[in-house]
Amino acid sequence: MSSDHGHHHEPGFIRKYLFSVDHKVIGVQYAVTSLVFLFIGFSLMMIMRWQLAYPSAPIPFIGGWLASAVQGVVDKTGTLLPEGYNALGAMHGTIMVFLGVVPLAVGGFGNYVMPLQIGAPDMAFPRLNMASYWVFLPGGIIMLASFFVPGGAANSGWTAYPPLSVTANVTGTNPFWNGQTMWLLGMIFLITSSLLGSVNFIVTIVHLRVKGLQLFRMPFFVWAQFVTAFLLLLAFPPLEAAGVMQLMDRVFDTSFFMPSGLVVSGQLQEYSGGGSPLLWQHLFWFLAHPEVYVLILPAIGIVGEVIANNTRKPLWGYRVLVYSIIFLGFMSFVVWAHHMFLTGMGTTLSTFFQTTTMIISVPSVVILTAFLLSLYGAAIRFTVPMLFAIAFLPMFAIGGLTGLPLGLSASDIHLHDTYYVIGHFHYVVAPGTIMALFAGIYYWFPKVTGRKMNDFLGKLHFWPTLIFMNAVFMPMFFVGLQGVSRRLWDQTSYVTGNETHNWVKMSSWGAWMLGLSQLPFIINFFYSAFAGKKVAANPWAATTLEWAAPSPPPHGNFPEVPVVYRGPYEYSVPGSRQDYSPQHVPDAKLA
Amino acid sequence: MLATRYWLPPDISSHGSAIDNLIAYLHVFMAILFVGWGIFFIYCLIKFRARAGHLARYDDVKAKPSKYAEVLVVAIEAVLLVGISMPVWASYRNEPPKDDPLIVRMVAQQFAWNIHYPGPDGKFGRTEPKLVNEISNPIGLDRDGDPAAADDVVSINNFHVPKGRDVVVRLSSKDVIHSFAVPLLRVKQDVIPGMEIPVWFKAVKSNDEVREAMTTTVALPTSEADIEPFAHKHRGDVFMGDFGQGAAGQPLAARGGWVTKETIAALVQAKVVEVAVAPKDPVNIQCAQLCGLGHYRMLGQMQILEPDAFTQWLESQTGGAEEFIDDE
Amino acid sequence: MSTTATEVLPHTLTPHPVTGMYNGKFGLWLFLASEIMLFGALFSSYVLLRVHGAFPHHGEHSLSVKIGTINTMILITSSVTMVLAWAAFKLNEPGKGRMFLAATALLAIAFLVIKLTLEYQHKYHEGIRPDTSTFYAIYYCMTGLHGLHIVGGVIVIGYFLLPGFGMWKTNPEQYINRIECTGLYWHFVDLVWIFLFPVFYLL
Amino acid sequence: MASSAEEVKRSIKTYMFVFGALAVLTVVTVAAASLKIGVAAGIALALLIASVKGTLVASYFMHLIHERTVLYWILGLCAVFFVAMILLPVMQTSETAHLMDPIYQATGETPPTHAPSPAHVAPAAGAHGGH
Repeated sequence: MSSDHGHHHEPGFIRKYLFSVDHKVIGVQYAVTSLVFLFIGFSLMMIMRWQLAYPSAPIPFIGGWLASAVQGVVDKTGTLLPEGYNALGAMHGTIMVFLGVVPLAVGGFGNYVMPLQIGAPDMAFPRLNMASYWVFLPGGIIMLASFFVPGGAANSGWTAYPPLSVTANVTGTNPFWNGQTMWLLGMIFLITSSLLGSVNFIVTIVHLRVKGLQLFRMPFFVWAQFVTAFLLLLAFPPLEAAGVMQLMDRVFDTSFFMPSGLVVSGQLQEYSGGGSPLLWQHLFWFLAHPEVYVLILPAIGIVGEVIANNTRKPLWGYRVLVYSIIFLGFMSFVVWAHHMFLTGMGTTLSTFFQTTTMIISVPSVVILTAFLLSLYGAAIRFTVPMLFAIAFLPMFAIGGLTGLPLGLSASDIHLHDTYYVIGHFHYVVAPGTIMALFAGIYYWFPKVTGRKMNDFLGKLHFWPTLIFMNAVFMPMFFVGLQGVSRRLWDQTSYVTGNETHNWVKMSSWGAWMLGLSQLPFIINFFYSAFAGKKVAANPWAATTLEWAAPSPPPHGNFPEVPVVYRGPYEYSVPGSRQDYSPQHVPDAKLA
Repeated sequence: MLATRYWLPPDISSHGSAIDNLIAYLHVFMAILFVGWGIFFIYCLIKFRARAGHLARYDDVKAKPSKYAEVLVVAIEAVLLVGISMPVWASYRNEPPKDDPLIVRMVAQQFAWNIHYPGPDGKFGRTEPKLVNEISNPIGLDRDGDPAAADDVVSINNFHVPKGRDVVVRLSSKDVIHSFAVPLLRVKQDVIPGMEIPVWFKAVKSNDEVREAMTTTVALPTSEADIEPFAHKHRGDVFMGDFGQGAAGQPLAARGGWVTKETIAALVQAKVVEVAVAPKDPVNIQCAQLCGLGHYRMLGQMQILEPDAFTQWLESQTGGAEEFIDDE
Repeated sequence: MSTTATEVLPHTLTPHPVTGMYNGKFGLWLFLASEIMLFGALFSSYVLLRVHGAFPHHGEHSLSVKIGTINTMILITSSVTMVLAWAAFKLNEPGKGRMFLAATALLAIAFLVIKLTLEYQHKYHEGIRPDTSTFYAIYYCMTGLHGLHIVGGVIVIGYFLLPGFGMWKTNPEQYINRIECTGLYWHFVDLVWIFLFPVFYLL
Repeated sequence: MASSAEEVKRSIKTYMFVFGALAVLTVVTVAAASLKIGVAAGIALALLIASVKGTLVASYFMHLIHERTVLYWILGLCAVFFVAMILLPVMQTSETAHLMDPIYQATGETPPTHAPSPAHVAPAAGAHGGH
């Protein structure tokens, strides 16, 4: 096994599990950390939903604890404060996007699976890989710690629009010891981590593929990670620059984003002035739109893998899919200002951005169509990962389609910054991406642990999750169509907000039930990790290279360096004696 | 329930129907696509499920229809984009009304809307950040230094406009980014500090007419315990008719009176089964961009008046700030 | 020996047939691509703030063209010594190579000293701070970030000059590669300054 | 790529030549800045010279002219996004700044300047004058 390489001696516990340079250990570290963050981010939202459903009522169960434990979130009776609501909202967004989904999809799955799928012994820069994780973790901890500083966590939204983000959270005397500044510092850590990771991913994918694995024989998941890495590499630096500038605005009283003559709470602000609040928005969305595709592309990649494996036929239009995601990745850099139609955009720029937005919808339609056509003529096995993967398709469709009214500037006038927006992007990232991530967990769990997750618990997890996801987010469209603004602590004082309040209650109950529905998953996860059914190296009868390695793969991954003979999804090849032809098995052995 | 067309709130603007139509067409288009995909999806899941004796096909299906569908999608998107969205946006942005519009300044702040009318001279007085006093002079109007400021009218949170006349709102902000949103008027525009951004609309219905259209008949609670939640739910509503009969023959709830716990209790006691109510201020101004902890209470009211009533109101204002108090 | 998997990773030393680069060099170029976007965003901010009227054009600011020119010359020279150091190692002349490395590091330190004392400190004494005007805000921001890159470069060069020089004896090929990568980074830092200089001092 | 000793020696000559060119161009750009050729032309000239210098550094010191097309593609991608990031925000803010023009025309007001008040600007203007 791994001792074939000669002088390997077993590293100690710290080198093996804590400061490991093995991509598999780092992948698991990322995955477990991000699952914890996802849980925290989700919990914040469940608290917010109480205030939305029952305005000004004390939070049950945890209200008293929150009053004593954290700053500025609830009052003495345990009722959520408006600034606490804003803080939870800002942190929910930040945690879910930057600490939950991306680290799980890229840091976790990407790190663990991608090198295996290309037959590499590790990432190109193993120590850099370790550094990525150990820069990511402090970033996350700084974010969470900001709940406990004077004034509480950042409360200017995950978009942190100045001047609000510059004038908010300034109660403390120390310029660094407050929520928004810590948010910025945390972001700088997270961005640095992502940059290190993306360099590593690209070099690994380009340089470390085994013999025979040409670009168009790479599994679709690897392609998705490849495009994602480019998005991270080129889109994140502008936010880092913007973060530094906002930090200077907060700490050194500069005015990059501060116009002259602001009067905040009756006080004339003593800034030199001349800055532009729109500058932040441009730099922020220059990252944050590609970031949307960073959230969705790995998910699409996972769905592609799972669908191909469980339809037992080649993925329909593999090349078309690859070209589509490359095109998506490219276009995602030139659509960002559709988030800014209402900042006073004139006709020229709105024409440009709504046209690019309509163009970018086309590859998404192509991807969805290709996945649907993959089902045609298949022999679909309804395994647990497959259930999640096929549920992804209609959910992603809803998320994508509802983007159209927001992408056209005229209909955006009515729908901009309403609950419709929240419904739209959550359909993409929650019932969409999260479903795909669950599919990935169920699918690759046997590779990581050598054990399969329990099927019954898996189905008990799937059905309520699917139902309650929709119960949470579908009502938001109806609330949004009525024009109710988002981020309102209490919407019932508005006529349309009052009218639609029952929908809000439905969302809230959906969210709490969705929380309960995760119990089977948590039980299943720990139970199966230690006592699940042991399975062989290739339990799903899959074709890609990760299944050629033992489960769990040893240090160095492959006892024998594999050679690739064919494309990634050669299922049900006529004349073959089994219904799958693994990439690394020569033709002679299959006939 | 609101009178909803396409599940949208009532539209009382002259330009809103184009936006509503676009939203409606888009949703029909989306629904057709979704149902089409859905039928194919479900068909595949049933027809091609794994079972004994059923094998997957290796060769690709030839998918001509899907190509046609994709081309159709592109074509429809292009038509909606070029045919509706761009022209609507152009008129929303580039064609300010020429026909004697009412021009007002709207200065947003945490957490209120200050409306600045130029007064009879049609000229806005100069404003200075230095002169801002949150109680007496929220927009920093230079009443002493600038003669044009003398007749200016400043109103807080109550935005009076005449029905049937174009209104141009010049939006600016004192502190952070806000967003001026009036869903019923299909108007929304971010307010960016450091610059002025115009937006315009024409209301085709007055508040009275909107209230009339929004009148709903609701069943009164039957049990004591439900009275308070009912009154709370309808705390912004007024009665749209006389209900119940008191000892002296007067109605227990008179038309235009607020819905309160007491009136509801009296009505319930008098065995009145249902009442007609409508929001007192049916046309809300919301802030659509997170602007701080009071974002949720940055609630303004449009007071859309008949032209005569508007002129009367404007004349009655002698330049003092009028405070809008939200009755609970 | 190390327990990392590096020793079995392909293309740690040999160039990949498609990219023509070994892992480290390809990685460094990708890193530079992200750096381009980082400084690009700051240049974008500069342009936007300037067009938006946040600060008037040159003539009303008091950055010393003389000091800027001297620092430009210093950085250009350090870039040359850096590439000469690489060439010397490549020609198997380690003594000369270290000399050029030392020269590079010294020039970099000279740049920093001039920047800190004659410019930053001087300006601070005059009461010109980042919050004085948006022009100075972006000036301090961009040159400060650039300065941090120089500091990073000095640390790396110093490492390969002194403690890291041992690798020259154990694995000269890898050592030369590292010097080449350091050089790429260093030239990039120089390149950024080539744009910063006219933007802040001349325009 | 300079790989053999012979080639390295030859490229050292190139480096010295490039160094000379960079030094000369630095002097030229400083000299050009004192010419009275107008703001736009001055900016164009200074950026042109800086681009030439940058190209020299990238091509020769960083050996970019010896690299494969893969790298050109990546840097080209970078360049496209770089240009988009600089141009589009400026275009948008400029457009926004002119939205009020028709209204000002109608009311006969003079548009406000977006520049900060002189007291805020620069020490040379007197606010922080220490020299």
